[in-house]
Amino acid sequence: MKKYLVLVLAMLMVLSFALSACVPKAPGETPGEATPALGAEPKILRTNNAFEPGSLDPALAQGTHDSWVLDHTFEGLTKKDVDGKIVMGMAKEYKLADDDVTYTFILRDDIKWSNGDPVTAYDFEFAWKRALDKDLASDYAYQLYYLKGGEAYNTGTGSVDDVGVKAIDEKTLEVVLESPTAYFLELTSFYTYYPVNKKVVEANPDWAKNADTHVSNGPFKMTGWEHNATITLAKNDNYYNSSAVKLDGIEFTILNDENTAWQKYLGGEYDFLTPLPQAVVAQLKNEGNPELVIGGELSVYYYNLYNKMEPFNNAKIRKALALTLDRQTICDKIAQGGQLPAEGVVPFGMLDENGKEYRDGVGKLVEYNVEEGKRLFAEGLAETGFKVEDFSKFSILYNTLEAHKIIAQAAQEMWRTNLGIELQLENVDFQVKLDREKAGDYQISRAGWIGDYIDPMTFIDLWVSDGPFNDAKFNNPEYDRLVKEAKATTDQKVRMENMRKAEKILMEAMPVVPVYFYTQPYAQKPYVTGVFKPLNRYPYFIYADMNK
Amino acid sequence: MKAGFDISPELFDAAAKEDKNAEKIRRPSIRYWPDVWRRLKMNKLAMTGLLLICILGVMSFVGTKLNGFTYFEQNYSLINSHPDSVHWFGTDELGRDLFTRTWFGVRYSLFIGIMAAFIDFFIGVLYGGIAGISGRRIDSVMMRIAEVIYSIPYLLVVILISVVFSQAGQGSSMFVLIFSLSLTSWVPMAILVRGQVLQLKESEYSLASESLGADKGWILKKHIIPNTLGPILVNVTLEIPRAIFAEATLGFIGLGLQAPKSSLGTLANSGLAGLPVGNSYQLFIPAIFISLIMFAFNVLGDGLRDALDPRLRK
Amino acid sequence: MENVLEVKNLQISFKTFFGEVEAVRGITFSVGKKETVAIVGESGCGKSVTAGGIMQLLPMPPAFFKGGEILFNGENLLEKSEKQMQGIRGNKISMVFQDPMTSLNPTMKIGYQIVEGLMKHNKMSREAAIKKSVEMLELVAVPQPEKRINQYPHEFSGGMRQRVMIALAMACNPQLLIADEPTTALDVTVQAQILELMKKLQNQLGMSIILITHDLGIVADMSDRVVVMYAGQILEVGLTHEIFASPKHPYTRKLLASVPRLDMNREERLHSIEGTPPDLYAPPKGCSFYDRCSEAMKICKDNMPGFDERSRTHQSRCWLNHPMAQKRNSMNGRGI
Amino acid sequence: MKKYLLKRVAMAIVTIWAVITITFILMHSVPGDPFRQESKMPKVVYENLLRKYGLDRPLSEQYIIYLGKIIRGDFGDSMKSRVETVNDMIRRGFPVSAFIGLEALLIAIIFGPALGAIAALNQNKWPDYISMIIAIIGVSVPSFIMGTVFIQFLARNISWLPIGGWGSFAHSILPSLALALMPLAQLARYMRSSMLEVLGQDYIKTAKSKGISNATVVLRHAVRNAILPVVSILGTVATNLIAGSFVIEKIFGIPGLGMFFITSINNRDYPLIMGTTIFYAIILVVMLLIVDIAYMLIDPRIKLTKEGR
Repeated sequence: MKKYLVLVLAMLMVLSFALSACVPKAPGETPGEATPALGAEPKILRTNNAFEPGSLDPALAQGTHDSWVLDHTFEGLTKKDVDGKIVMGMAKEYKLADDDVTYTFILRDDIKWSNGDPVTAYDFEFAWKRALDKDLASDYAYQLYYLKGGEAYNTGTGSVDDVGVKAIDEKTLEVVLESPTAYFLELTSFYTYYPVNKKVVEANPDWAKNADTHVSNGPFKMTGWEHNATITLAKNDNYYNSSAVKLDGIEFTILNDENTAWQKYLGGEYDFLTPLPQAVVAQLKNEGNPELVIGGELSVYYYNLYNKMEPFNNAKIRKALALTLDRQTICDKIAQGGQLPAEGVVPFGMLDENGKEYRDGVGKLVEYNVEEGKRLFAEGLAETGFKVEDFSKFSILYNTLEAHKIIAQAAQEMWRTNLGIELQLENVDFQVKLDREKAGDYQISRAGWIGDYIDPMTFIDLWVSDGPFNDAKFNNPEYDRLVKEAKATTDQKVRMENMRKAEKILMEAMPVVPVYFYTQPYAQKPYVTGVFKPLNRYPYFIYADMNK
Repeated sequence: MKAGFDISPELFDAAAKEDKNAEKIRRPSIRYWPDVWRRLKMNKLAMTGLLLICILGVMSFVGTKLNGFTYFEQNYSLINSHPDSVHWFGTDELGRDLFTRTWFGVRYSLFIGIMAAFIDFFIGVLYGGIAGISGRRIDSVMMRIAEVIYSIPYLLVVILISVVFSQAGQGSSMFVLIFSLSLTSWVPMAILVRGQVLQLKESEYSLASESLGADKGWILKKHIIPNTLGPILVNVTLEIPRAIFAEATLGFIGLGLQAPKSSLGTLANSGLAGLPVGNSYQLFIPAIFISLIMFAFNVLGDGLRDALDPRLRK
Repeated sequence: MENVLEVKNLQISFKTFFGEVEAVRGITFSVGKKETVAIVGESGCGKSVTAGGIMQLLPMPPAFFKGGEILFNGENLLEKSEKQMQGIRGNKISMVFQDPMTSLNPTMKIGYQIVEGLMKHNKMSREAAIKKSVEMLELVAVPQPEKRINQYPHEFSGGMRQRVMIALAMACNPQLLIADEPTTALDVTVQAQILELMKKLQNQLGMSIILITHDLGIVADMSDRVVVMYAGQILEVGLTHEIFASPKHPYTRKLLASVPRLDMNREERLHSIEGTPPDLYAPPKGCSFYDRCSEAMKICKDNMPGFDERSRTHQSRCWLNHPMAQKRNSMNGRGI
Repeated sequence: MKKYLLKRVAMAIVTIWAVITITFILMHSVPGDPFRQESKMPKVVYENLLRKYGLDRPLSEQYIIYLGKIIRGDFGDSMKSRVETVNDMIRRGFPVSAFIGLEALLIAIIFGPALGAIAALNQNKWPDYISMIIAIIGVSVPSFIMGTVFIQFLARNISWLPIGGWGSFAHSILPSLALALMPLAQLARYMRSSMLEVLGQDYIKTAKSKGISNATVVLRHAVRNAILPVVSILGTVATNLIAGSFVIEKIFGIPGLGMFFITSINNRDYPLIMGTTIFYAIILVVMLLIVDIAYMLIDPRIKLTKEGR
């Protein structure tokens, strides 16, 4: 009897000891194989990447949690400098032929992979064609549709040989585009355009799945990946500009609870942290805490209105809704993350043909004006025959997230007090929201768009009548024409002018209600310097330093 | 023999019959339910629980009207203000009165808990009763089915159900919440009822009843249900806090009641945001109320269990 | 005869919701060396409480000693500490309980249950204790004791279990064995065996026995003296043959009349005692049997009779013993 | 014994098959799919993805394929991670969850019944009240609140306790404590009532009548019998703990299995949903079996078959 009891207990103990041996090693115990200067403490920047990357293979990477790591371990033909400008990266020069679609890139001589292999034009050709391979089923393959024959190959109607990328020799890469693309150099800094080591990838299809086999060409290389726990990077000595890299390594933990991460930052377990809990941003901002930096972001938060449905097919109703939403209050009092009230659909930070802020050229296209809103609403009601009470059967759809919930409640309340309508709220899970938006099964729905590249076009072309993300079902031939024309040219003057006109048309019709332009606030300890944040990227630590 | 008093010989006459009361039982007669109630009343902790439930129940209707605010009105100039004489529980991130919202939360949480427990009770008794009273084959099939249902993680079921309904625009409705909460949780109740039924089925009075030609339904109604009521009642009382806890957990992971309505779980979830910046009252007030409700029902359930336990009746 | 146990004016009460229950209301009796004293009475009359009181196994609270003393070998057990009592229990005084089905620990091998007391009181080594328990099982006629010692109670029949209980109680050779209805839960044939066994053991080992029972049938067989209890009081004490031959208390008479006898005529009815014992929440002021007594007199209602001390061995507590009552009864032509 | 085990295993397989089928149907009746995103992804890319993961086939076919894989012990590829298969994720996540779970279970098993026993032995005295207050707090305060409070107040102020994350034993202390409180309280309450019942049993009186010390009576006689009903609820308690509490894992940033429950559903990562659910069901079934066996070992009265032993 007692024997058995002892046995059961012993089993439990053994099991627990066996398991304790399985406790993954502590982050920090493997700070990478960085080779610090003798005597000096290695400079490892510790931060948090909220989610486990879906892949650290550039062709398969999807979100910011993947790209944040990739942006430090890889480098494309071009890269972003500290000011966010596009400069040459792996390429030392390029030529654009007169046809506006043929680029010839000459690679640098001193570029090597982290395993010592030279980086060649063949690696680029291989990488791009691989990403377009339909059997690889890359989510972001369409980023390469700018290449001639890229879409055809990816959809299975064309051949791989017709794809417009070709290595002439080890150092020369010829790229042919489908049509002139003014922002192509910008695109080549995007992670889908990163090269991969042809030899390594062909030898081992699983090369990107763990740190031992991962080979990259950027300022850092991956030295450790405890799934769902930590990713450690170390300085890549084979990087051509490694003398400018001051950090010995970067350590990303993977922790998706914002509050816990913030506690860890406060407790000195992180040197840098983003995203921050909303309330924390507000508090730091109010205190004027120097550790807080509000980084720019290339994205817009808006509400879709289902334009095909009564009464939202009435422009006056739509405009009334836009005019009676107090964006300033939402930004200052509710979102509190330094967001800027949306003046249109294109965020701040992009330059026009004269090198000036694009937004300044279009001006404030939507404002808070309750009187005007009420007037338009009354007219709209009269035109459509709808009554105020009818709106209580409509709802604001948003995906389940605390931040969206707060703003939806504020919008609901503002529209209730300003227009007297009592809209419902409805939170659904993200996938369901997407489904229902696609199916047109909604009246008002929250949406957001992050620019793929730095050009107003990434926002403007959302609402062309056959756009894949035009869930508002906006349809305006003039608008479509302006966008099409702008896309067919590299003449900045024509493009910008067309886009300005298009945005004005859009904001006149108001198929969507813009709310605010996102920002990306982050916190860094006072001893951290040299972090910079390109507009549409997470902060870069490439030139960061720590002076503890 | 001595006697301490003068004995008159008459005292040795036979006693009159009516002077005796041999058949009278002097101890107060104890019937089942009044006795249970008496025993419950003796249990101070359980009575505290009962009192608390009553107070919370009443306040969940009265409290929402006490300080003149509504649960939805926002005041952007008074965002995140700490408890004071105007806003007794402070305000939330939209400047809404937390006192009013908390009592709404109590109301919805109580309602959800009680309804879910009631559904569990209903399905559990029906299913367990049928399984218990039916033959062995049906019984074992029914129990296997229950086992399968119980082997599916309830969180999965709840989320899937709420997502299925969200397609129809009903994802966060109270009905769906209660429905999905009780979808798997009736199983323990059914198993309990079945066990009781099997035990009682064999007992003499139902045999006697059966031999007198009573049908199964009659036996179920007249003999088995009343006798299993005790443990079932206890289970129901303990099911309520379980459901409230489950709802709070769902609210905490963002699957609770549709805003701007509030349950205690969604309030705690929202309140979490205030924790790192010193607005911990936004989390702790709903948390305290969740704990109070859990406490009240748990001690009441425990007290009921003690009070109903026939072994303790002496 | 030297007394092993003397109980003097023992009063035990229970505190309950309804108030105090006076379960034992001042009882006095003694047990001599090698003597068997039977305590008889209906259930609820305080027999088991008395036994529990002697062993000090009553749950306290709610039970408490209200007065009196229990002298064991001249020492008052009520003044002993719990530690001292543990040295006496199972060692000097042992107990056998009513229901062999529930009084053995179901999750412990019976060998160990016997060994436990031996190791504690006799400071025996485990091996020696096991040897001794095998002997004890042999003594109580459990077949194959070496094998049975490693079995669990559920592997034994009721009778066998009671044998084990007796073995367990006798293991340390106690001076006094309290047997609380030891055969009530057993078959009649097994009953006889167990009683036979107890008698045999008493002769062999020479201990005193308090036999608690409501069954007068076994009393005649087993005991030297009988104590009749009713409603927490002793109503009659006497040598066994005195009680059976000339019961003095109406209650004893009724008890005897309720025992079936082989020599009964067909026409003779088996008598039951009508009514129920009084409520001990509020014990009656007078004779506690008053309500059910067919010979009750007016005096009985409010006055408690004392013991009639005319016989040294046989005493009862009834107003009928009063000379006046006897006079009156004979006047009225009612014989006893 | 063998026969009994075989029968139990056969029953378990049927149960798990039923769980697979129900989950499969439920999962596919939920709107949305793993590849729809807020992006300009063209239809063809989307279709490439569906094809790659076999989602373009009829459901019945997918079901058969899936069953075939399960028989081979293959839970398939995650539709969201290109790094790990579902098997990898479970292999990695389960030990973490199990570690926290077992630690919590040990805490609960060691302190819960002890607390309950102490309460029962001192019924209606102050140790009883204190034990029961702890138990009531345990069942009254949800673990997510407990966890948050731990991070906010304990970890911040005790330097050797990490605030969150995973890696060393110190990381596991607070989460398992937060997780243990509820089962600890449950076990304590169970133990108390069970103990009270046992203390009223005849064999306890017998044991006392042997003159052995109170401590011996309690430890040797009462506890073992009282623990039996407690063991019977241990199965579900243990499964819940070991399968990982989502909330605790999220709050503390622990890379366990519990995290996958929510994220896999939110992502519509079908193979991961199936994998975690089946895995959970298997653990539950195995746990119940273990509890039955443990019960049999502790309680000699229960014999599964006559030829046993």
